Amino acid sequence: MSNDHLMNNFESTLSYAELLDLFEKAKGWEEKYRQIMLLGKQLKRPDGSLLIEANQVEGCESQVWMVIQKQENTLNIIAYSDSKIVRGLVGLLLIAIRELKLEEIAVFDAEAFFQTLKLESHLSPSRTNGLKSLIDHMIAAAKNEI
Amino acid sequence: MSNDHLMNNFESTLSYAELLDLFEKAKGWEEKYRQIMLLGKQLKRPDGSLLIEANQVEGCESQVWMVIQKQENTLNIIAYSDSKIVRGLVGLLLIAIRELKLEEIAVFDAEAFFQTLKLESHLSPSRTNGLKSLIDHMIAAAKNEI
Amino acid sequence: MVSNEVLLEYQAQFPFLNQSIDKPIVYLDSAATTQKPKCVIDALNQHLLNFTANVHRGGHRLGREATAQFEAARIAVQGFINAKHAHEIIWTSGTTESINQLANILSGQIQPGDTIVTSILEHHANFVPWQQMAQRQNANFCVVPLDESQTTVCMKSFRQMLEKQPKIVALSHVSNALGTIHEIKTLCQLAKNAGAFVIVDGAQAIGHLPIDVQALGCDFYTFSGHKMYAPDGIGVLYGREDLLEALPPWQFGGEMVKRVSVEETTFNQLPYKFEAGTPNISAVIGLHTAIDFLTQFDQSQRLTHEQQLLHAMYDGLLEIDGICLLSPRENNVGVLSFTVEDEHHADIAMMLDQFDIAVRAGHHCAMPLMGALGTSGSTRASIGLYNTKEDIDYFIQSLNKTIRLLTV
Amino acid sequence: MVSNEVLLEYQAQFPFLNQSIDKPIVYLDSAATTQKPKCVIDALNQHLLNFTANVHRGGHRLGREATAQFEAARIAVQGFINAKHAHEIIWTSGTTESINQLANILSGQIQPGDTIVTSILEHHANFVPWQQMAQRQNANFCVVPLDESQTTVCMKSFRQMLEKQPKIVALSHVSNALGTIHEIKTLCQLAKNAGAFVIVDGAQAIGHLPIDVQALGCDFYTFSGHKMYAPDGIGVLYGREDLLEALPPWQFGGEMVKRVSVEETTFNQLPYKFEAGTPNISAVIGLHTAIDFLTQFDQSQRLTHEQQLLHAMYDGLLEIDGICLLSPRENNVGVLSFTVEDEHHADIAMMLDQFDIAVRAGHHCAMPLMGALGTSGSTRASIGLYNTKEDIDYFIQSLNKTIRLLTV
Ligand SMILES: Cc1ncc(COP(=O)(O)O)c(C=O)c1O
Ligand SMILES: Cc1ncc(COP(=O)(O)O)c(C=O)c1O
Repeated sequence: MSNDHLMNNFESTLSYAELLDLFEKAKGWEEKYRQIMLLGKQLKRPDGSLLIEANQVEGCESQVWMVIQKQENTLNIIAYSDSKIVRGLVGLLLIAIRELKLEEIAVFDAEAFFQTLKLESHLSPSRTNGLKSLIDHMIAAAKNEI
Repeated sequence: MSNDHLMNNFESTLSYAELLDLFEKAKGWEEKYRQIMLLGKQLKRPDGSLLIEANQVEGCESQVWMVIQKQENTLNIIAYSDSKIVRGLVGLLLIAIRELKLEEIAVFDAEAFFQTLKLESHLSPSRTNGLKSLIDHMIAAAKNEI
Repeated sequence: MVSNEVLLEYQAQFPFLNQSIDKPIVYLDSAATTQKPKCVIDALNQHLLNFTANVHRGGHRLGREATAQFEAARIAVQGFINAKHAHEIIWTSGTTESINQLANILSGQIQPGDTIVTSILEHHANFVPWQQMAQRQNANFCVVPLDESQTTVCMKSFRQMLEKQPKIVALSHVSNALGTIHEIKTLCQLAKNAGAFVIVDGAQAIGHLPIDVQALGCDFYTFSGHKMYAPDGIGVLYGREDLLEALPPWQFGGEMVKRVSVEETTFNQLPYKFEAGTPNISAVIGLHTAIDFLTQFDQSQRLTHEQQLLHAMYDGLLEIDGICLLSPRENNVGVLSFTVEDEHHADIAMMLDQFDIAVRAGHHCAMPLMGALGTSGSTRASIGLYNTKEDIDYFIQSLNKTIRLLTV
Repeated sequence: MVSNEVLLEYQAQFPFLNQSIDKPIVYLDSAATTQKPKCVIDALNQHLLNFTANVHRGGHRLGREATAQFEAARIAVQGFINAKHAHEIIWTSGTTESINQLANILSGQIQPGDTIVTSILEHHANFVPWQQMAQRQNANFCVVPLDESQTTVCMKSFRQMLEKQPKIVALSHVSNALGTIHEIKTLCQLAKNAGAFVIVDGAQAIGHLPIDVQALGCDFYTFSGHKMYAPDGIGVLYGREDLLEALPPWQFGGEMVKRVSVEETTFNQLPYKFEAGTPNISAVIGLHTAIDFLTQFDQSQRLTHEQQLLHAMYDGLLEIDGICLLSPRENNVGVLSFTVEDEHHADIAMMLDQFDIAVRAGHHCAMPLMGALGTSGSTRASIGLYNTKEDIDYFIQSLNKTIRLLTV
């Protein structure tokens, strides 16, 4: 697949370093939530043709969709959720991996990443919010493409 | 039914008063058990034609059979069990009620009787040893005949 | 409001509420499962410490003692729901098992073309078993729709469906998603008059309302212990004696038999015929304690307390912009389901969790109802006897903050 | 003998054994149900105090914590029996439910004239469901007889029955009435080669033997928590992934669905597809603790301890006049069934109870076996890891006295 077809529904241009800085400075959980919500706002609803059951990953309370494209030595990920909070968490994740190579994605430690941001445990990847299977899919795809 | 047909498979001639006396004097549980076993020995296996399912009362571990005959103003009871201990307990019961009139059987308090003998709780009437349903049947029959 | 003293009496019995002084959780998810009072936890403990033994398998005093307590619990349940006989009380693992097993053994009564009626307000546990049974038996599956209030069954449609002389009518006493108390007595009587077997799912009623199965006139009534302050893993199916006598057993093994040979098996009497395998003895004993716990309080006072909280919550929610209440204010056991304009029900719950408030979000195992209401889910706050006016105030205040936080 | 230290370590963990100093009970009925170690009782307690919440129904941290513990228990069971996947572990209420539900969903695989094989040594729970299924489906019900030893299945007859290419072979790993460890691996492999679904009832094996379902090669393996030091009301059905995927669900409701509409229902993935309704969450957590409890000990040491007690008991019984031993001395998990000439098995148990010894008397839910052995029942003494040589000595001595007392 050529890069002409690469899709992108995430408008944030924050780098990983800027993200860490932002969360480092955030005072209290309300501010962290605000940042998450702001990131979520920049994850745009993709074309309806992508929001189909085949692209859904397992989540309990909210729906999460994901399409993975291979892009040279990394992965391009289009993901979306009907939950604002989950959209924000997906945004965090996209920032974390968009500077990573396939080999790095294949061993991505999501738990450590979320711990670095000092997020409440219920904001970390779980079966409930669907992030766990999103990450599992992503890692499997990376391993597959190496 | 005339008294010619009265059956009897219990050979003990102990009176109620003698029974109380015997248990009063018994030292320790082993002696009480011995008395129960001795009474059980005097409860003879009735004719096989009586040991049929129709005459069985509900018991868990051992089988208990009973036939009730009306006799003037009281009840004549033929009962048997394949358990020696239960046979002994049936013997106790037969002694307790054979001097009673229908009206007295109808209100017979088996628990109080066994307490009078100071027997261990597991020797008193229960669903397990079948004595409970034997007594229930007996009381129901007495009430019916009054 | 009930007096402070009474309230303290309710609360004092729940260790969960008193454990974490600095970060107490406001528990508004009692419709999913209730917290357990100390007496219930203690009863379980005492049983496991002193009387672990199998029941109805004799031999020793532990077994006899466990059996006596086990059967005493049956009599307590009989009294609690006013059944005619103790042997009409069958232990199951919960409401879901009760209904599924019932559907299995009632299958034999259903011919192709027969009608089975349930309602759009049912929990999946009282919907899918009948739907699947209808598919298996080629029967008609008729679902009573909502009435104009959108909170309870449409009586007019129900009456129409009864004209088809359904073989089975299965309805809930109280909706788990909305909290609505249905007019179950009228519904039962109409269904009985039409000649149906009438099954009532009482899972959401048992912890709140007085239940009298004889007065209701239903054939079967079922509920779960874990929604009435008792342990999990235990449920009850009440069935009318003559029906239970006539129906075949649903599971085989253990002490439910009378005699087993290679050629044939004969079955034990009620209630044992329906109780195959080692039962959940400790939970049965815990359920007995839960009944004693509930009946120690003045019932009307307890219900008044829950109603007052419900109304305070309802009125508080009404004042919030963008809230759409799905539940009725009256004839409600204490469950409020709502949606918030532009917000996902899961986001509301996640944010409330951040405020240490436990509510539930989703379809509440009532997808057909959610479909009829045109929503994919809702947030649900539900009341237990341990909740307080402060809980409600804090919930309303936190919900306001939640909505603000979600709309950056 | 295992060292005194090790033994004390076993015993110290059972509050039941230490509670009544002046009248301790010698518990020799572990085959019916085991006593519970303190850690299991504590785990139940802690769960009920801190985490009462429904699982897989999100919204708040209590639910998430309960869910995490619940799923961790599944992984613990997977490891304990060496299943390939955690989703091959299905929670049930016990062995009896597991087998009955399995028989329900396997019914669809059975045509009239097909053969179903079980053995004469089975517990009713692994006998009656297959017998009734055979009757319903007009299948042949073949029961493997005893071999010459009268303690295990006859391999020759089994091989003959396999020539009929049975659809289902259901056998116990260990006989509950006799304690015999069957040659289950060979039996499984022969049955698999003949093309059958192979179901193993592991209720009596799980608390004693190491289990490796992959090495056994069975399709299904099932057991109950209450016989392995875990709480009551919880059981496990292990099933091979491909079979579980292919078979239909057995109960409907709750979170076992993917989508429900009036028209149709689609089901969730494994293991949830088979777990309708609120599970027995506290018991699942207790089962996990029981596995941790069991695995903390050196396994071969634990088994050696039980075997030494078994042999001491066997040899002690042999010396008593009039005793007829039904159980084998070797290949036995620790269960001795016997009869006493001229004495009723219930009298023996009642009198032993008087000596504060708990044994079981009766048919042990194995009437077909009792019939084959020509007895109406037996007295059964069975060993748990907490028993001691003193228990055995006291039992033998009291049995001697019992027989004397019974023969006045
Ligand atoms: C070999 C065997 N199978 C099945 C069962 C039934 O187990 P449960 O009563 O826990 O369902 C038992 C227990 O009595 C057993 O020993
Ligand atoms: C109305 C109703 N029916 C049935 C059920 C199922 O109960 P359980 O999960 O205890 O089997 C529930 C509980 O979620 C319920 O609320």
